[in-house]
Amino acid sequence: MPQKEQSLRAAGMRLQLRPRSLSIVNSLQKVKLMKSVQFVILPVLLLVIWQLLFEIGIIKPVTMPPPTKVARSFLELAGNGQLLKHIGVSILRVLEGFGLAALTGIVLGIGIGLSKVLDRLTDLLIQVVKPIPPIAWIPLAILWFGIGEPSKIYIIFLGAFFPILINVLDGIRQTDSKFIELSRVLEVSKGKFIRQVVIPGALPAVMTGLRVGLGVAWMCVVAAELIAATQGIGYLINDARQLSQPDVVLVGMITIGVIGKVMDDLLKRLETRLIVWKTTYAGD
Amino acid sequence: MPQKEQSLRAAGMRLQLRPRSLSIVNSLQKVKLMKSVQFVILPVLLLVIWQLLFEIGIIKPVTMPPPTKVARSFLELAGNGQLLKHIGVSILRVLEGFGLAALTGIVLGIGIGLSKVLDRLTDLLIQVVKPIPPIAWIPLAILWFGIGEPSKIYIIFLGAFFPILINVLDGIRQTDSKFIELSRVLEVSKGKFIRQVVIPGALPAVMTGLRVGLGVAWMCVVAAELIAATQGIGYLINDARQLSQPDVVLVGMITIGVIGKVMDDLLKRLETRLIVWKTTYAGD
Amino acid sequence: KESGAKEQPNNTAGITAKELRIATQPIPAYAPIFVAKKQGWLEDKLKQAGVTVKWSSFDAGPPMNESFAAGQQDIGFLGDSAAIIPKAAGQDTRIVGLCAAAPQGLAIVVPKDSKIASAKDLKGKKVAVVKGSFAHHLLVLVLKNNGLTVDDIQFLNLSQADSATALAKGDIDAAAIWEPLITRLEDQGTAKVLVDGTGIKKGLLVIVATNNFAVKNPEIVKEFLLAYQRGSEFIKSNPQEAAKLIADEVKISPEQLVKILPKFDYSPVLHDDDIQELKLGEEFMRNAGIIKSPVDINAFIDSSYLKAAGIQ
Amino acid sequence: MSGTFGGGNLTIQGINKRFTSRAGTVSVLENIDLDIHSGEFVSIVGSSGCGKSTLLRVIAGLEEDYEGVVVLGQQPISKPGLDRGIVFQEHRLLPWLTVQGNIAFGLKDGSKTEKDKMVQEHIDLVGLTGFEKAYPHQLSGGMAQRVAIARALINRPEVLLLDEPFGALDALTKIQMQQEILRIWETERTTMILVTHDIDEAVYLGDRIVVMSNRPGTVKRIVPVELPRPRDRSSYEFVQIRKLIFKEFFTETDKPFVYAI
Amino acid sequence: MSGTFGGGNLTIQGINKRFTSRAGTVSVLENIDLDIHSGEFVSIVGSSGCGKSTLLRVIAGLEEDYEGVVVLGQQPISKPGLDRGIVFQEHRLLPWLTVQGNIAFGLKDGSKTEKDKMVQEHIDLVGLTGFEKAYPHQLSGGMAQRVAIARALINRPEVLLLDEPFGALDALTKIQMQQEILRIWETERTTMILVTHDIDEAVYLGDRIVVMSNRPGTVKRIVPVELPRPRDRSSYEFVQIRKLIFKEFFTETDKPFVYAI
Ligand SMILES: Nc1ncnc2c1ncn2[C@@H]1O[C@H](COP(=O)(O)OP(=O)(O)OP(=O)(O)O)[C@@H](O)[C@H]1O
Ligand SMILES: Nc1ncnc2c1ncn2[C@@H]1O[C@H](COP(=O)(O)OP(=O)(O)OP(=O)(O)O)[C@@H](O)[C@H]1O
Ligand SMILES: [Mg+2]
Ligand SMILES: [Mg+2]
Repeated sequence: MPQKEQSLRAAGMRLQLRPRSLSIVNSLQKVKLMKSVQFVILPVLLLVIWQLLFEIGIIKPVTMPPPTKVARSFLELAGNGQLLKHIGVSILRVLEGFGLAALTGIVLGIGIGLSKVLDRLTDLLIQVVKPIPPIAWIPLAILWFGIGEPSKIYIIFLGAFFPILINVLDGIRQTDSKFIELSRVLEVSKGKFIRQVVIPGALPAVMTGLRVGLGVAWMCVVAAELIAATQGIGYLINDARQLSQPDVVLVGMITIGVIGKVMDDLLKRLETRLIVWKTTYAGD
Repeated sequence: MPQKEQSLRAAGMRLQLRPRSLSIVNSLQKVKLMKSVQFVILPVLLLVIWQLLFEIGIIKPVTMPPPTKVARSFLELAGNGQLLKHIGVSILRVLEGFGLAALTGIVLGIGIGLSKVLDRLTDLLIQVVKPIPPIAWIPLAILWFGIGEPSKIYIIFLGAFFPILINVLDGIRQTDSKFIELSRVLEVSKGKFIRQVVIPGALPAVMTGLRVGLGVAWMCVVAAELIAATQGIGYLINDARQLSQPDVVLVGMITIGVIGKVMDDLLKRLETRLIVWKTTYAGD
Repeated sequence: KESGAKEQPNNTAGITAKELRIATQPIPAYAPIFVAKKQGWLEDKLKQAGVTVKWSSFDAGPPMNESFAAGQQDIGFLGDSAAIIPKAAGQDTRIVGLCAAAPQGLAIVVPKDSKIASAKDLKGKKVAVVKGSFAHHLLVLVLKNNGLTVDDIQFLNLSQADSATALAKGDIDAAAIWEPLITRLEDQGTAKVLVDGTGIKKGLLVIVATNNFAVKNPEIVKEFLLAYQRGSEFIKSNPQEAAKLIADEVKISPEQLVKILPKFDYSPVLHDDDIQELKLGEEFMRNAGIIKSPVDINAFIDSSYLKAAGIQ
Repeated sequence: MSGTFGGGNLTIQGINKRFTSRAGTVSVLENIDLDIHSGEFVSIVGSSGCGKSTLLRVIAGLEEDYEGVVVLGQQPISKPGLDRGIVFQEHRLLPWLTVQGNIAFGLKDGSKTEKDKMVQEHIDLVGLTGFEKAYPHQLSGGMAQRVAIARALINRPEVLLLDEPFGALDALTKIQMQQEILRIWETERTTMILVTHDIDEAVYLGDRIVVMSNRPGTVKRIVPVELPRPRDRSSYEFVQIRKLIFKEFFTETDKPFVYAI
Repeated sequence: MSGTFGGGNLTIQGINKRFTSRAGTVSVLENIDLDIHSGEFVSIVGSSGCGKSTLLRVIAGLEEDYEGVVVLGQQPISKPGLDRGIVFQEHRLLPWLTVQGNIAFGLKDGSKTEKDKMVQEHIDLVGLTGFEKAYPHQLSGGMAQRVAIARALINRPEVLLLDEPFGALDALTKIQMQQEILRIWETERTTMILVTHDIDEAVYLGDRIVVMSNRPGTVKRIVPVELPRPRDRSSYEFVQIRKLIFKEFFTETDKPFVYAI
């Protein structure tokens, strides 16, 4: 083996890499820019098409106002502080309903996930109550909790509770049997087993449940605020619908969307914080 | 070591086990019975309390009818074939909307999960549209698809689509990086990688997504059937609500619950069929 | 069929549509059209011209308006306020006739055992109403007559169905509602009428058609109004039979219907005082900020079809 | 901690174990009888898939559906317990716990400082000083295996079941770990049952060597190793026993071939 | 399949690899230079955690962030590829595929019957006939490892990287597998890089033995084994080389102790 020649060649390879790596820095910036563009291109395109359809008269303003009109309504509502007020009220409700759902969903989920007796006791009830939509609960909610805050919180709670519960249960049921064997061998206490095996193992599923639950909670705001609300972003939509103001309906929808996204992002960040031990795939 | 004595002792142990194992058969039957009792005890208890509260006059019949009245309404609606007709219509709608959502959710989920470009392109749109509740879509749905079947299917589709999409994405993102390395080493084709690594790995999450999605689809039936429906289980509820017939509302709710449970059970059974390789925990 | 094909050329003058799409709500205020529907009058008449009739039922005003906006309806029925709101938002419609006036079909009710004896007692109380509905207008007028404003009460925007539940449970002190809920709550013993629209608000409901349809199909609109008129007369002369006929359309027992129907004056004719009432309604909504742009009621109303039909 | 019960002999009697899957039923263990007295060191060798791990799982109390009994002391075994520790064939570290956390996982009562001290001692013992805070995915295969050993050792069980514990260790680390195991065995009088593929290791450590046959797994032969400790791996007797085991092993196969030992 | 490129020498040049975690940065590989010519059989030994697996991962193209270059033939390596097969230290079987499915997983084109035939041949080769339809959780540790070996072999890569492939195998199965690997190596002229803790194995199989030092991992010494094949494990030269490696190994430790080989 001509060892020297080889090592020279290899060194050459290394040298050749330098200019390439310089151009890499350049193209990295380009890639970054392209990425940002990719993030917004589709929504922007849709907005442009929407406006165009309006301009050439295919979309009638009475039914589907153009983006410019929606933007004006948005600025107006934002300007006079109304929007912020509605948002604040709704966020509070969602946080209350969701917080309650997260607490009970996780606690009950762990309880049911760990105890077959509890599982059997609650199974039928959960299975049958779960599919009943929040809207269908409104009459009963008014009956039980009146038309004040509690019934709204209850509707939001109901919506968020089941996704959380089901995901927690699934997460626990997917605990690797190898770790259960290990815990039995080490006679690990129930508490430690739950804290150090079940919960960390179920954590990804729990986080998914929380994220889905928060999404549903947001959704239920509209349903909940159908109940004699005088404030809230859902009320804004319902009200605008009654008054034939599709532009305000759209402002409300988009606002819900944006806030929902921000909340979800926060939960996602929490997730990566909590789950440091994972090495998984992010697409390519 | 007195080997003989030991083996005798051990044999004795084995003998001693016999009578115990007989009693085990007996107590197994008892356990089985107790388990069945556990399944129904809570719902039955609730029904009894509910009826009692009515009998002693705490619950007023005009607002919250007693179980007996609900049962009568149920028998009546079931007897004249009305209920079955509504159920049939709703199930068809759910199946259509859910089927569409499952198809697009899984296909798009796999696409986005595998391609970072697609991910970036769709991310903002998905994130913002996802939290918008199906009810809020009703005005636009009527506008785009009219008051016929398509707008109802669209509402159901929207409700079921996002839970499925998000779960598929999560499932794919949780693909073990070890298997990704393996696939890269073996230069496994993209198709095979998706079929044999990504999908089986994501399958539990996908199944969870399908189950959540089906649940939400069922929920959206009520919202969807707010749109000028003349049939369907959601229509039944809305109609009864308009006419202040809480007993019929309850019949509708319970029907939705029961059918939802049956559908979920079917999906669960599919899940255990599909995932034969797993050894996990089922509580104790 | 044969004769229909023969007669078609005669009628095409005022008919271009192949279909008449009618939007209704299942309430007794629109009873004449349900009589006509049950009797098949409209279908019979229009069949000759090759026009079919499509019925849609909505449980509230907003989805009906959205359906109109989507271009899926030709003629519909609405309370006066519910007709003015979308018009103000740019809906391309016109009022072609009245469907009913019913001062008694509109009322503020209180729980059966309520201590509220007069409208003055509403001060500080929780009152539910569908915002922007004609009951909303009634409430404002009643308050005004008693020296109060909306700011003196706790105003709650609540749907009819939820108002009923909230009343029964005692969560609200009063509700401004319309038929058939008034009679139903009275019969249930849940509520009693505190004050109705008599002498305060006529409780008008109107027939609305899209401009596009009305202009191109005057003959159909005429036939429609005639059928409505015929239904109205049928109710007047055979109230018992009419009640039985339409009970399942409006989901009210014939017994209750017999009580409710007399509260309505089913006449499509638009009198001057009706037009004045509509103007007052428009003014109220403009002042209350419910509509942002004014609606010219005179331009909104088109009595020519009534005239063509010979209904006075 | 344990050891106080002392004299807990282990009696394995008439064990039969079958696995049923879609393909049918396979008999994995057949009529296993074995008496292991308290404080004995038993090595088990046998070809891959013959049922060694399954036997350890039966003793650990992890298998439910089998014939026969395992008695420890006076107590028939029906479930896992702290009196029997096990090092699984795979490391089974909890991915969300650090090295420290994984070793402390099985630790019972005691003050925090006491526990920390014990954990640190065992980290040092398996030569992982400096990796206290590392997560399993940051460890090499051998390091992970050593964490698993430390976790099993820290409870000082009466019976320690070792399923190829040194399989992923280099020659040197392996020898060090063998020495440590011997030291613990001698001071604590733990009953040790070691499954290994390394015949040298089996002879070096065991009082007796159980040779298992394949499909179904039976006890083919038990070879006593009556050599004083510390044993000399190159002594004549040692090599003789090694040869014996190899022979036992190789008559097992259908197509025997020559191997110069 | 491969082998057509033949003569693909492997040049490893100036490899430096660090891992950064919350605890700080650890240098794992330092200045690794190694030239391996096409068709050579190189064994790598070194203590647990010294970076052997990491080095194999670099060659396989699985590590991204390191200094230096690896060149195969004329091609600098930047990503994994079918020209380099690897048997990971853990078996990495896909839990949802059967033995058959796992072995066929890496198989490229060819007709169904052809593929089935190849898969069956390799199942037989690793002695798992009868377990075609078993899922990984139904296999013993050694069986799983043999499936992984079959999966890597079936593609006949130009370079085969073996990370302790026989660690979980019993003495007999191990020897059989070693023979099979040698047979394949001789007929296919595959370049073999074998990481092993079994010094006997390293000497028996390798043309050269690379001894690595610990923390950071460097090439400490390269020992050529110039013995004809088939080798006699008890020959004088064989034992000499074994002793030499052991010595290299043992001077590594801070607290050396006596070990009679
Ligand atoms: N992802 C990682 N993050 C941080 N440190 C790592 C990572 N992977 C490996 N290491 C460290 O790199 C070093 C070398 O690991 P490597 O797996 O290459 O060792 P090895 O020689 O294969 O050991 P063994 O013989 O035990 O398998 C170890 O100290 C390990 O802690
Ligand atoms: N859960 C299971 N279902 C079906 N078969 C199983 C299961 N677990 C083990 N087996 C079978 O039992 C046999 C013995 O397995 P075991 O793990 O006890 O072998 P082993 O002697 O430990 O082998 P190795 O040395 O390779 O680890 C194998 O043939 C295996 O296929
Ligand atoms: Mg084993
Ligand atoms: Mg390694």
